[in-house]
Amino acid sequence: MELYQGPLDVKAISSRWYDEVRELNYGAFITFVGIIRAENSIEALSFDIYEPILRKWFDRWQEEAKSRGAIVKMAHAIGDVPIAQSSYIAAVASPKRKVALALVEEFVEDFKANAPIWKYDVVNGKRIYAKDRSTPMEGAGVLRKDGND
Amino acid sequence: MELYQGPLDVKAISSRWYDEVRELNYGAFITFVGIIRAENSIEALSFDIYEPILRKWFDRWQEEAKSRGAIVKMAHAIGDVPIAQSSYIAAVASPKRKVALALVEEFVEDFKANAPIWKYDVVNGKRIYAKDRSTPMEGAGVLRKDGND
Amino acid sequence: MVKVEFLGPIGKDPIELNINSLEELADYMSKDEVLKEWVENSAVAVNDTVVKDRNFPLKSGDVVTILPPVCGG
Amino acid sequence: MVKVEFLGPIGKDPIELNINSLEELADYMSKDEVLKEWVENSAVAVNDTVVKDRNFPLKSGDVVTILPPVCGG
Repeated sequence: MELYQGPLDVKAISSRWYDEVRELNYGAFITFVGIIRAENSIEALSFDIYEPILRKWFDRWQEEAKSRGAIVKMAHAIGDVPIAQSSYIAAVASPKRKVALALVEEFVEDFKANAPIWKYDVVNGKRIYAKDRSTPMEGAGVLRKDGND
Repeated sequence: MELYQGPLDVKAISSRWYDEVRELNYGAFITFVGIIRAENSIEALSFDIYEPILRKWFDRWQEEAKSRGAIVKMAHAIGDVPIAQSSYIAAVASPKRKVALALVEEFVEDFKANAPIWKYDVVNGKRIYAKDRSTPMEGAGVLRKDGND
Repeated sequence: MVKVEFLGPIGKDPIELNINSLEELADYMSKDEVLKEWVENSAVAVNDTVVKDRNFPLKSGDVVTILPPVCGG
Repeated sequence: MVKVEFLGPIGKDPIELNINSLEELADYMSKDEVLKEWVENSAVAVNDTVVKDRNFPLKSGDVVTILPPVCGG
């Protein structure tokens, strides 16, 4: 797992991962890259990350991947990422195509739902929490009076 | 769709595709890379391609992708590809993550089942048809006496 | 004393509270003008492990982290 | 005359046949020592379009392609 201040150098990171994966004799290598789209008159997106819990989340996925004979990799940006730059790369390598295809989908979807990362639109230099696109994490609501206790 | 004699320059191709996709304002970019694994004492895999039908197959997928607001890309090797080199890259770009994840799986699985490409193990310099790993294409069996007419 | 940290968009400095359970923390947050809106949708970690039991006991020195709705990628 | 091409591992040169349907082609292939094993599992294209009807009519000038089991990637 790799965290960077600002946009990711997608070409360098994915080229390096590709070489690692080839050396390990994996047959299928999938990367998912998230690119900042020009929409809603934003200049950039910006990200806060809580690293200790993100690292635990990632380590659990690495264990899960290992149990399927695969590996996962991930890089994410911290702070501002301008339009047409990238904030996120997830990768899966496996000897088997079907394992890799299933795993990358689960890995990316669980990332969106549960990785402790907060997203902001940057408009006129101001950060605005992307509340409507955010998802309560697994375990959210524990503080509610009618919470899940 | 791109066909190359021998191994693919994965870093160059995927970097070029990444730049194209960024310019088109897509938000999710997925690549699937097939790498030749060291197994069954092969030196390389080798591929024959029938380009006219492959191109039609690809064009149908490009139409399908377009109908979902996405695009697909593909590169494949012709002839010998040594161990740890790559024979195949498939890519999908879409504004939406879920569309891209679903499409890449369908695109790659249909490619394996129906693209007119034949694979050979190369052992001691000889090409041996990978019969046991090959799949009859959709429409196969039309010549059988009890065929599907 | 328990240290409570508010992550991401909550935008509030950490505080030290004399509390013994998440339930007491929930009571505290419900009375705070800024914090009350985050009670409903936040997850909670104690010493960086997410907990799912509102009666989870807290001891002095614990660090509690409030995790509002996320959107990585 | 219809031209028939054998792709990939079949390893046989193209031939010209005086036939009017895929059925006749199937009969021809069934009698050939090399070709008979590919009758069962091959798909067939006429002028680069895969056809699924054994009675598909052939006309002079058509190019028929025999497509054995595939494995790209």
